[in-house]
Amino acid sequence: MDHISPVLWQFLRKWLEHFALFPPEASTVAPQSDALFFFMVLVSLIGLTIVVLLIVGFSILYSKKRHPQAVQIEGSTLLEATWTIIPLGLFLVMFVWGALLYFRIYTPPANAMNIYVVGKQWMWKAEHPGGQHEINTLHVPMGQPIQITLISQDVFHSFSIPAFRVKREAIPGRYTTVWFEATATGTYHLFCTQYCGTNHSQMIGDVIVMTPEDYKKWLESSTSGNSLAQDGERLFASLSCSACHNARPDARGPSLANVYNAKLTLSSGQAVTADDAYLRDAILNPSQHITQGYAPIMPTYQGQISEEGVIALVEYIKNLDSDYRVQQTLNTTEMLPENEGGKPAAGAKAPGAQKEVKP
Amino acid sequence: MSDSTAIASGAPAEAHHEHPPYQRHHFESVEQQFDATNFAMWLFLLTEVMFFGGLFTAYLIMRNWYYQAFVVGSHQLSIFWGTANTAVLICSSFTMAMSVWSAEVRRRKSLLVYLCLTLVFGLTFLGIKGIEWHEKWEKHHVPGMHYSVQSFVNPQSDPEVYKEYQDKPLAPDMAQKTEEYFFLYFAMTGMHALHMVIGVGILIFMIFRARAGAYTTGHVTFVENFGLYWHFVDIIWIYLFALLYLISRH
Amino acid sequence: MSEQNIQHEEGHHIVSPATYLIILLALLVGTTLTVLASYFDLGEWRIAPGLTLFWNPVVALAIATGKMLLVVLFFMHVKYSTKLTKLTVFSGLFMFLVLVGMTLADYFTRAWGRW
Amino acid sequence: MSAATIVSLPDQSTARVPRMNFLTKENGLLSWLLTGDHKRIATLYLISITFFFFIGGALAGLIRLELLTPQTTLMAADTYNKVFTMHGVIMVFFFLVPSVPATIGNFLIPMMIGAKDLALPKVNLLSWYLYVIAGIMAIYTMAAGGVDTGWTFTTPLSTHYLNTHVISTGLAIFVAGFSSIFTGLNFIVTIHKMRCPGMTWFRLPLFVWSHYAASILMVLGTPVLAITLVLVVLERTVHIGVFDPAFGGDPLLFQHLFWFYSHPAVYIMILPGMGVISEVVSTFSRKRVFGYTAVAFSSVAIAVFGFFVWAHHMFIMGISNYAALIFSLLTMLVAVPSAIKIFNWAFTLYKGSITFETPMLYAFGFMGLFTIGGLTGVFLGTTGTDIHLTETYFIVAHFHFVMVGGMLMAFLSGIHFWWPKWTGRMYPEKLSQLAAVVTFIGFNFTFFPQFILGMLGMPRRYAAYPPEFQALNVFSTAGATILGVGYLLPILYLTWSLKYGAVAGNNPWQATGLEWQTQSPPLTENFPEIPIMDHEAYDYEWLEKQQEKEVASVG
Repeated sequence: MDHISPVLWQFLRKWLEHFALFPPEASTVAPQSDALFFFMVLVSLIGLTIVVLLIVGFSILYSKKRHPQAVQIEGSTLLEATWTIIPLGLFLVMFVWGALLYFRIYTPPANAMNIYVVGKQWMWKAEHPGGQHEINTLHVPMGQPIQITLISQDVFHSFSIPAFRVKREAIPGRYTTVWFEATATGTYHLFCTQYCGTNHSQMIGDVIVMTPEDYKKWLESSTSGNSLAQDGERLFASLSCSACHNARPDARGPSLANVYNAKLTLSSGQAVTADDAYLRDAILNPSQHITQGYAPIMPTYQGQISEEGVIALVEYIKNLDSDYRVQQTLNTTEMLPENEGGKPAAGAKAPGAQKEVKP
Repeated sequence: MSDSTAIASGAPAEAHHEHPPYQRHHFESVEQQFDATNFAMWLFLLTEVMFFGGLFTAYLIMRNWYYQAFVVGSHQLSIFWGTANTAVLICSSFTMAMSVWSAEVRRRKSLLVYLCLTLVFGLTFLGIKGIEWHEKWEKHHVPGMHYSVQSFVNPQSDPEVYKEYQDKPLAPDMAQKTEEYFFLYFAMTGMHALHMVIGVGILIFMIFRARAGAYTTGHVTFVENFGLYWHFVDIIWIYLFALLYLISRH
Repeated sequence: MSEQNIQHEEGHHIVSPATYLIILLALLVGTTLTVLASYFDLGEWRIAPGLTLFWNPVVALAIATGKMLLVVLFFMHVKYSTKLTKLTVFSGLFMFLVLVGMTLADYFTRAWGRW
Repeated sequence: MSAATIVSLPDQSTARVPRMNFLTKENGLLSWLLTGDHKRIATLYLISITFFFFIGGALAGLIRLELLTPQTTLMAADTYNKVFTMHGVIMVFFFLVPSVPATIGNFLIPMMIGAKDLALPKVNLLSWYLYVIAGIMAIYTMAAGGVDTGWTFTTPLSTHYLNTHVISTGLAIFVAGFSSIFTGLNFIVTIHKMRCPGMTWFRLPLFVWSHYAASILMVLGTPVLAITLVLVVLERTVHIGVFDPAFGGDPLLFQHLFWFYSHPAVYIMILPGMGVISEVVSTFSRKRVFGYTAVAFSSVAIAVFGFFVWAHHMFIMGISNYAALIFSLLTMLVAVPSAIKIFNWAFTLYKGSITFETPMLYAFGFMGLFTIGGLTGVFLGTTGTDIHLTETYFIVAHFHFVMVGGMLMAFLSGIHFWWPKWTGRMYPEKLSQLAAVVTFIGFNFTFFPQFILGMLGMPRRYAAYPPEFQALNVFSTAGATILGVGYLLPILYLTWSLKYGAVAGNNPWQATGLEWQTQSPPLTENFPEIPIMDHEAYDYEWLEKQQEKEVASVG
């Protein structure tokens, strides 16, 4: 190595140490994704080899020097059928295999822990249910299915963790989900892969996979004091949601206890499931989501709550498991200084204000 | 297949034939020239269908999402003017068809009359469209330009429309979505009116040429092709009338 | 010149003004019908809970399509045209339906099977 | 290798380029600017797209230079964004879409079907003017400060979050779109109505078939892009619209409408290239294309199926899972016709008598690279693997394999193949073979590492990237310099050959197409008299007899 200048040598060494050829497989889905990937690589290599062999072989065998007179051949239905059906069959295998994988990646298991992620120009904000907030980092425990509920505050972003082989677009105005279960501790790249403006390439972060024990420690050390649902509760009170959604017999809005994942009938007669997306939409575009039997009196909160606020509210509503819990919120509301005198109007009795919510 | 044989039979005839003055040098026969330009016009209309197709798709999706807003939005449109305009445009289509006929049977006078009638109907349509747009402007229903949701959150403030439909007030968030309706209303009728304006321009050009007798010597291609365009614009309006004015009245 | 005329007449069907007049009347009647129909609530058909077909838009669009067909077939001479023209018209309608239909198919199936 | 050649040039000591041809018919700038001659318009197009190709290429060079280092060393992030956006816009709308159809296609289609001109010469000229207007608007955009939406104009980024020249770019593409609509429309009419006696559909050269298919896509797809861009522009100006969720719109609607055009657009770009390859492979193996009807119909199949697959660009964007399934399945179907073509070309070589002139070398390059590009497309059309690979350098590599490795190779192949017809002079063979090889090597160096980068997860459109991706990026940039040389060489020697190239004669390749049976460069009317097609396409026996007859009559 004497003839290589030390500067260059340092440079090369740094390079080679960083030289990656294959991304780590760090989630349960990664090996499955890679299996399909390598199957396709194999098929492609075989296909390419056949094509190259045909071209090179024929070029050698039938070059003008060796084969001065061409023999005219019209074609062959049998061969046409062969190279129609075989590729089609292979592609269909890939299609089915890929579809299975697709549904697996985009269908979170029931026991998944939900973390909300908000994309905005140009950062990722993670909201843990315990109230931990993070920017451009995401701490997750190993061996636990994590569901990411994504939303963007402005433009399209795309939440991509190459080591987990998962990716999902963060769309403004709509929740999308993706899930993974990390299998190895470590720090992995988190990219925004959808072009989102000037600092698109700075919208990168780290996913830190920890053992469950470390994760627990991390949760405790980085708590903000309130859980996400508690944040939501506060917001619920300060926005006077409980003036109507108070679970009293004369309430002007439906009770929200156990509303999450319930089947609702809307005033239009449509049946819907109250999932995260529905809850969010019902807060921001209430008039499209009037539960049957209620008047369309709810104002919109579009522009008044940040996406994080909406997430907190959604998380709060998801955790409301009884009318008693709602009443408790109500009490705190009445005690809040800004709500003094702002007692919920009891007179307006909506006709047929029964609970429409069936668990 | 059939057209290639037609060309084949046309080719030898051409050898001892004088070209009519309107035949372009690169065509073998007048037939071929007519067929080609006629087909080209149809292809152009095909692109127009797809052009409006994008707008129709957007309209259908938005109408599904914001049904109530689209209903009360459409209540703002005048059935009277809409129907009148439809009738006017249908009549103009008829006169246009008659212009083509006049050219085919080589009657210069009647061609001129029908072209002028078509022009008058076309201008009437644009005039009525102008009246309607002006009304929207006065009521602040032009999206992005001092748009006001007054008529939708408080329907009584708009007595004329209220008398007819007794709309319930919309929640403010839905009322805001009427802007979406009017955006599409203006985009679609505006795009349609733009086609009308272009058509009127060509009509005026054609009237001058027809006076000079350009279309009554057997060369009907231009009139025929313009007719196709004009009828196409008519068809678009038939659908716009149904979608924007009629389907949401109940 | 005369030979050409004959050729021209053969390849080119001239629709009579009477036909045009009938079509005009039919179109005006259609317009009247569709406007009248819009004044009545034609009811709805509940295919399934949450899936309802309202007759008013269906009738309005059906009449519009009828009018469109009249204009295309007679005013635009498609009835008397070559197969190629008919194919062109058909492919235009078809691609339009593909654009609208396949896009809407995505929208309408989004809520399905959130298992 | 080059000892065996099919090139038959006239005796150089006596041969002259015919004095009367379409280039010399009239003189003066006006005779060019007001021409209706498809060959002159094709020449105008050739000059203008070459201009835009080198602008786009220079921008590509800047991108590769910036990506040498992980940090933003050469330019700031927003400059980088503008550079890649303009690279995309110019290469897609001002080079790839019009490249083969508007130049080679424009030049050849009337001649191949035995017509004097396209059906609508004035529309053809209008289409070039629209292209120029659009081009000026694009250059204005660059001069005025550029645009950084990416060529995909993703809303709501393009409608509300950027202060760059989105409107002028949108309008430029709108106008360019109409240029392409008019070209496509003209081709369809011409192919239907202007064929010479005896030229039945199944005697058409495959070049014509593939242009026919591409034209259908242009006519039906482009208007949807046009209206989409109109809506984007409206949304930017009145701040209300159908694409931004903040105003109640739906950004996925934009994606649907945009990809309804832009997916078929890739077939608009590649199909004409496939047509070139069919001609070249047949000529240099002295054989009729294997399975003529299969190749012809596969073009049409690509055009038809090409319309039903657009949502495969949206698998991760939250479209319905069921829609994703349908679109993925249809994507698999559209992959098959491409496979059919590749195998048919390969089997055309079987029992042929193959020579290796430059067009053939480029065609071989096309076949190899397009195979890779096509197969990696299946990776992206498969829903499961698309999740990991989309929006990374994998997709960048994939479409560059198809577009640059496929289409550009085909374009260069075609330019070399028909250069003698166009100019009446041969290009220098040895040098051009070298250029073909250099291009092939440079291309693979540039884009193959990007597949690995994509698998590693490096996102596209990043001005800066984590350091472990550097090694492969350096490879890629190194390759790009080789590729750049490969593209500069042809423009130099082709210009040189305009004056000093050997006189080509009518049919230097002894090819069978009607275009070769007339003088080079052709007359303005293409043929002294309208030919009558009395044989199948690629009938080399007919050609031999024809030549024997000529020899006999001269003797």
